[in-house]
Amino acid sequence: MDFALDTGNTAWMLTASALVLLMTPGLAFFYGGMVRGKSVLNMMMMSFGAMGVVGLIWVLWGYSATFGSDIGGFIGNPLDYFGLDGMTDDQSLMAAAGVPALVAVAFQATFAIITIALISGAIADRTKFSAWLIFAGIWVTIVYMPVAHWVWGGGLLGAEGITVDMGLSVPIDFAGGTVVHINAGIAGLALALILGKRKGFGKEPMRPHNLPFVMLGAALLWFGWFGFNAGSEFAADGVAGRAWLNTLIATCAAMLTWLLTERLRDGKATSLGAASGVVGGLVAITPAAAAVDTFGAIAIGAIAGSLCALAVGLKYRFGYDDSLDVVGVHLVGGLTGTILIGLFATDKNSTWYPEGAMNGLFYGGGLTQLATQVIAAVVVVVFSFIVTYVIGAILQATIGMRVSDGDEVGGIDLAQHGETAYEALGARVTMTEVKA
Amino acid sequence: MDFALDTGNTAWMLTASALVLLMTPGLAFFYGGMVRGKSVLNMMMMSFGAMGVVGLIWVLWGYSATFGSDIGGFIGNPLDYFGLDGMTDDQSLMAAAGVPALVAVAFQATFAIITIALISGAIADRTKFSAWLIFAGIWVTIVYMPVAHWVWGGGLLGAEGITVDMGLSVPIDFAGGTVVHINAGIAGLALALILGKRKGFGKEPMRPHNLPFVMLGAALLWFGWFGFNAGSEFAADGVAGRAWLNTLIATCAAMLTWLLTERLRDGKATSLGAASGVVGGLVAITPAAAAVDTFGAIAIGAIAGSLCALAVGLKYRFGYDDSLDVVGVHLVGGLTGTILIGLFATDKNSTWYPEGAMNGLFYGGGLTQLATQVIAAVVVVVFSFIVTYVIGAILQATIGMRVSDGDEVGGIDLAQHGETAYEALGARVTMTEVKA
Amino acid sequence: MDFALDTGNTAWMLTASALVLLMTPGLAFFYGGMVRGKSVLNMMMMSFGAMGVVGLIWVLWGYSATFGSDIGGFIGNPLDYFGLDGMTDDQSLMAAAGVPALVAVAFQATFAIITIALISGAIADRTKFSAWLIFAGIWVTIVYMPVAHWVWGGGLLGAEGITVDMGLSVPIDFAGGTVVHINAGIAGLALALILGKRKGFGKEPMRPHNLPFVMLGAALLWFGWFGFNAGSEFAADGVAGRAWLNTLIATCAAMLTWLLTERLRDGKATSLGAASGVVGGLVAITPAAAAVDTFGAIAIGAIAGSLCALAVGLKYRFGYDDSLDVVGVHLVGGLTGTILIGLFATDKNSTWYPEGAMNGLFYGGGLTQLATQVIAAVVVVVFSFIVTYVIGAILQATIGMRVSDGDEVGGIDLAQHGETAYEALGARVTMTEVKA
Amino acid sequence: MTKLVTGVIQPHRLDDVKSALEAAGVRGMTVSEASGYGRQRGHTEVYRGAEYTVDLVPKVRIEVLVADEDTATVTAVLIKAAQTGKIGDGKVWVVPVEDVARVRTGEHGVDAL
Amino acid sequence: MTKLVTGVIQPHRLDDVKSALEAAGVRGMTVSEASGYGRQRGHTEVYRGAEYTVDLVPKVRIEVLVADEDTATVTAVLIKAAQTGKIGDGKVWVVPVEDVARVRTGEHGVDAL
Amino acid sequence: MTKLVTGVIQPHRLDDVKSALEAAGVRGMTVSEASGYGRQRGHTEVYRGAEYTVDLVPKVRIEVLVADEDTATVTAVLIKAAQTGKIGDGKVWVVPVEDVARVRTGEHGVDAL
Ligand SMILES: Nc1ncnc2c1ncn2[C@@H]1O[C@H](COP(=O)(O)OP(=O)(O)O)[C@@H](O)[C@H]1O
Ligand SMILES: Nc1ncnc2c1ncn2[C@@H]1O[C@H](COP(=O)(O)OP(=O)(O)O)[C@@H](O)[C@H]1O
Ligand SMILES: Nc1ncnc2c1ncn2[C@@H]1O[C@H](COP(=O)(O)OP(=O)(O)O)[C@@H](O)[C@H]1O
Repeated sequence: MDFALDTGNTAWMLTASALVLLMTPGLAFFYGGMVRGKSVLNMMMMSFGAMGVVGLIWVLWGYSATFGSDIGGFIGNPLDYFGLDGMTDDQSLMAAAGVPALVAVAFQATFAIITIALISGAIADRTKFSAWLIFAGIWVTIVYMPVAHWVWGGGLLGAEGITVDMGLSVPIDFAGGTVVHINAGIAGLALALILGKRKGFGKEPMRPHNLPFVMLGAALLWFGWFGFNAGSEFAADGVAGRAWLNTLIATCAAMLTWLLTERLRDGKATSLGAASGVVGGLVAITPAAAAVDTFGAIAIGAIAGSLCALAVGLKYRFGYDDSLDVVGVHLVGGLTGTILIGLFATDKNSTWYPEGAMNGLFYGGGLTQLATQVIAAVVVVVFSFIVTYVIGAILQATIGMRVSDGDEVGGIDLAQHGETAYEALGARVTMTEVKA
Repeated sequence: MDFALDTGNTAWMLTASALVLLMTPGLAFFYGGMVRGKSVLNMMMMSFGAMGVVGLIWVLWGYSATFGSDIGGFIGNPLDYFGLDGMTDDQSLMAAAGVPALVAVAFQATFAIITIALISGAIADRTKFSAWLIFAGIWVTIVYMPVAHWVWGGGLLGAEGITVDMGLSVPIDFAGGTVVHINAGIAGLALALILGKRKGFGKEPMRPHNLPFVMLGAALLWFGWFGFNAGSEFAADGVAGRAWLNTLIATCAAMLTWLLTERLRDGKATSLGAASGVVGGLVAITPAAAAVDTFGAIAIGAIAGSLCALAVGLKYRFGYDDSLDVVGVHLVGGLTGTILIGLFATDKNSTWYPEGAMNGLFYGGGLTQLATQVIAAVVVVVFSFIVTYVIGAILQATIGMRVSDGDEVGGIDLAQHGETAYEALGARVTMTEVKA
Repeated sequence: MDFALDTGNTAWMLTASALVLLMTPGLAFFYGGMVRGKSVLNMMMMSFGAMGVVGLIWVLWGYSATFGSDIGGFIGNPLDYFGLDGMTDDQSLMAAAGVPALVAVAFQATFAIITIALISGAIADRTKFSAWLIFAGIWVTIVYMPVAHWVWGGGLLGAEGITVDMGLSVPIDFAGGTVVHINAGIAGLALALILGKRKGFGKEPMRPHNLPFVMLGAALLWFGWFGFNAGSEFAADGVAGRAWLNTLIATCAAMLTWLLTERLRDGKATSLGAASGVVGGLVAITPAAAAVDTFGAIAIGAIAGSLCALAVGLKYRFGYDDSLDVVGVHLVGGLTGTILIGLFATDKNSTWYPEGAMNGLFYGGGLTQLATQVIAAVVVVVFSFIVTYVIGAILQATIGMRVSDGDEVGGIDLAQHGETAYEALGARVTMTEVKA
Repeated sequence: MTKLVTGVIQPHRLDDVKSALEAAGVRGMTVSEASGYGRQRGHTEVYRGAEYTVDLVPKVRIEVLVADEDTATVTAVLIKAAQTGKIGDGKVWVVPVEDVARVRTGEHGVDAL
Repeated sequence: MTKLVTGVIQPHRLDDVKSALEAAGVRGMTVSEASGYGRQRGHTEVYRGAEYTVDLVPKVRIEVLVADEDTATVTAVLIKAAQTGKIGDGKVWVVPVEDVARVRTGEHGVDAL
Repeated sequence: MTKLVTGVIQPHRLDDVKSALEAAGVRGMTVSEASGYGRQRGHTEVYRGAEYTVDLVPKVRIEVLVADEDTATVTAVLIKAAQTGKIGDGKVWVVPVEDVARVRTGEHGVDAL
């Protein structure tokens, strides 16, 4: 393909990449505010650590293993663009839009980073930092890259994939409902099962230590998500406008229905609920961002907000400690959005979906797309759960993934990082001597 | 009008929309840091709640009632683009700049959202959350949409409006001095009068509980305001550059004069003053952003910074509890900027104003533009005050807008949202039993 | 030069300018979180104050003195564009890229602002606010403007500068390694020497009072730095993509090597280390952002992260109180990046360097570029140190730069700004009477 | 000789208690934050799908050193000003003090108050 | 008559101490944050190139007003529940109280507990 | 038998007081945050157009359990180290203690100090 630079599209993708990158520190605050004051730093370090490890891996073999030449529908060739050496702009994933290759690498890097970081919420307060970094490097390679290749890299959930072979349609995942949210959500469940519950789970209160930080995190996530969803168009056009607008309104609807659900069930609409509703709505609209119109977006957001609000209580009933509700928000929200596309997908009103996909049930497309969406979701759930569980079990059995009970009770920040988040009289120290 | 996509302009407007959206969470921190620790969450929830309600209303009937076909100069037709169904890019408010219709809807949505959110500062610590959400929905529809239509939608403060009929000029409001700031400022006053003072107002100290949050809010507002002002050009060109630069320097000047005023009057230049000066300068330059040159922008900022610094003390003298100085900053700043355009407007040095408007007094235009600006400001003040007062009075008389005295003293966060912002020993709870 | 607007490049530069502006409040949090709770506001006010003073100076004479017609290789003519009056788009620094003049002024303004703000970290907790504002105005004029002119304005470190006269090459400083970081770092050292140590330095612990704020600051800095580095291309193209990507991966590498260094030396990888590693990596990649490929960027980041981690302890050994490690991070990081360009510069893989510059040693260019880089660094170090020291000494001798011992011990926030950052029982006050 | 009167009260009564004590001639006191555990607890709430009982509620501790003969008055004034009549109003207790000194001057005894 | 039993304990023992005291019939107490200086210190660490010794470690203070005859029991229960056997477990002490009052009702003496 | 010496002092004197007490043989103490109300208040300031009087100023409370015979020394050392001679320096008082125990070992009396 010949490459003709489009500075407008490139300007938007440079911006969108920065916006998505900001989401991971945003997540660090969303999660960090939710844990107790003795583990906020460790929680944030899991996000920052994921940036470090995944950022490097992405430019070494990650982009290539995702978007390199297809190997059996399963993964891209990691050597095609190893270290990005010799890559030219006509090889850009976004070449058709006139966006240079390295911008495409950058944008995709930010997706890989946040997907890993999302998982950390399920294993808050109790994970060894070193084990987390190792996990991040392995998981991004053997879970994220295959799944991203299947969906976006021409693999087995794409236009020539299994659903088409089955006589169904092409799965729609505009910005990462399967690749990012279902994937991270189910991986979080697997790890939460491997690591076990926090000491005192279900007995001691473990309420957020800093709710303004949670709201800051939600705000930065929302802000960055415009890059995530509208950037997934790879161009600055009307479809990007649709994705942008749906990212606004589905989120508004989800926030309101989450608050309503709380109000009806518990009597009070909480700020944690508002922040969680924002994230739940964003997750749900992600796969559908450009594939549904105004009413579809509102409906998806509204349904996801309420479903996620109900889902976050399940961990107490079933007894798994998904500490910060990665399952309740990302898995449930991701499934909601992915499946509802089967009802609401439409090709009218500045929308877009891949060639071969179809309108949803409510827009005259019958049940084909719905079935396609369900299959894509199930495939990712099964693959990601099994492989993540195996990785977790091996790490647990070898280096150990969990800190000691004493370190957990005394505070993982102090134990793993030698710090407390906030200055306090009670942590007063005296400087004795200078080392170097 | 035929539509030719300009990816550069569209890239800028997608970005600008995200920037303006971030302003509302920014405001949540600006306001949230200023209240006492027992009401920060409620304060932030008023901003987040406004996002939810206004975001949805905007895509249903808001954009249409503002920019739809004119009905008697008063409002647009809410059915033209109801739900944005069938809208095409050539109907875009920004079609001339090659920006798709949905991007225009998105950009304008963020303006409506923040305008409502601004009002909440006047009624801090004492407003029922449910009543606030209802107020938001009513106010945006019967106050914001008409005023925005008058100024930007071809209504009675536009090129064919009342000032022109009176033989004067076309009012200049580049980015929302009348529509957003005067409007929100005077509405805040009306609501503060309806709701009455906080318990202990003028007796108990009610100083900011977290000044770094106030500064974070000011910073995010400033950052987002580049989208607000430079985005109001609808294009990435030299006029946008002028608006961007004026948004920097008027703000610098206002911050410095606010600090100087404090230093001279009170002996100390405070961080609250710096943050407030930033916002005061941003407010004042908003209507003038592209219509004045470097010296005009510095002058407007400098004057506004000092005037607002003096104005925030008035509430104690006159006894209205405009808790977080919506009147002192947004009404006074908005009036300052709107009126000073009559002195400083110019068509040189990469500036712009609507056809039919004129240079200001100091730039050889005589007094016509000044008179025009004053009339536009007065019309908005009178309309907004009366209608807001009536809405407030009706809500107060029916559902009640204010929480009980006990809830106010004990903390509205706990009473309305069942939460405290920060983890504290004193709020220790025991988990007893798991519900669902 | 004829001017043809490129809306794509302009969109990117409007965005990049906003991103870089946000870095200074980001720095306010990075620094503000690092000081003790009694001086966080003053720390933040040094950044905000720098925005006010430098923003205004920049549009009055700053841009002109940097990019105006060359006077003896030393400085630009401050009268060429005084107040930006009469400036036209074809005079834009970025005219070749189709970016209007005022956008170029705006982008460059944000660089000048942050450079001053960076210095403040070296003199935390003890500097009179008024003296700081005066220092900022003087320093930006007689240190920053000359150095920026030498490197970017066609002065003595440019294509016709001293290194070329010496038969060497043209120095490479893509985004400000010499102009911003080496300059601010060595100026910080000079001021730290003039002001002397904080009371209790080396005896009392002076650990960060709010580490999440430090991480917030690091995150906002990183986010804004994409505008800083990729914006320094002045266009939205593949070179900007290279700069963006290197800004990601050098930072990832530096964060990891800083953490590794801590882990090996002190036993624990800290969150302060992660945040500092991020900044160290960003500093080091700044001059090299578009001039090195993937491996070069990773190498520069990795080396800088480790070197800076070791360097921050030097102040205890040598007894200067560079309170927040401006020397350890900005000077050392800036030198590392500037010098390593001499090893890693390359013209392959979407990179760019100025005409007349050469590949580095490892990319077949020999030692010429390395020698050139060293000379450029040394010139800036010597000039900036001497002039800053003289400015500081004069201010200290006349108006005094340091607050009284009592004010320092009692807390500079209270003494200089009449405020404490956080609401506390212990700072409870009673409102007695209303003044105005 | 002197006594130490300690009151643990509802935080929102602090301003009134301060004023009342001042009116009763008390010229100094020391205030700190505390959490109370008592009959007041029992109120339960649901938060994010789990049920909680609030256990420790915020209180303010006031300590006043008084001359022996003022003890009864100060105690009574403190109780009166702090009283709302609702559960959780708190406790006041009196402890004997063997010595008091003012740090600034080093003087001991009732003069040091 | 009554006594005031004060315990300065490790923060993570608070929940157990609360339960044990409640089981022993104590119906109220006041809790606050404190920092302890004792043998526990000595642990040094390096942070950003400088060496530190942790000096004051976080503790929780528990105050219980008890009837004279319950003093020994309450003290013993408190010690037992707080004990981990490690350095830094804290101290318990008993001070005589001359008067106690319940703010809500104004009643004095043992009935006020 | 033992006494409890309590000092309410200026926060910035804490380090010196700690050192002085340690030099005088004190091996443990408990420190907490408090706010003082006393003659020190009166200083008024204007903030955002309203006038305020600072009412409660930050203080640090130090509690030291000492053997009877050391009471006078410890009190004197504490006063001396905390003294700046300015208003607001604080108070020191001594209360009789009927029993002391070390939680770690359960031992009672002077040995528990
Ligand atoms: N035995 C006690 N010892 C110490 N403090 C107590 C005791 N009983 C109650 N308190 C304090 O008094 C407060 C009020 O007690 P509570 O039983 O709730 O109300 P009331 O005294 O009105 O019945 C508690 O929160 C606690 O701080
Ligand atoms: N003399 C004292 N006076 C007051 N409090 C003390 C005293 N000695 C110890 N403490 C408190 O008891 C805590 C535990 O003391 P420490 O010496 O560390 O352990 P242990 O009692 O187990 O030997 C200290 O942190 C401090 O709060
Ligand atoms: N009667 C009192 N009871 C308890 N604490 C007191 C009393 N008087 C003073 N204090 C404490 O001592 C501190 C210093 O008292 P103040 O009157 O300001 O200074 P000085 O003792 O130097 O005259 C106060 O801030 C308060 O904490």
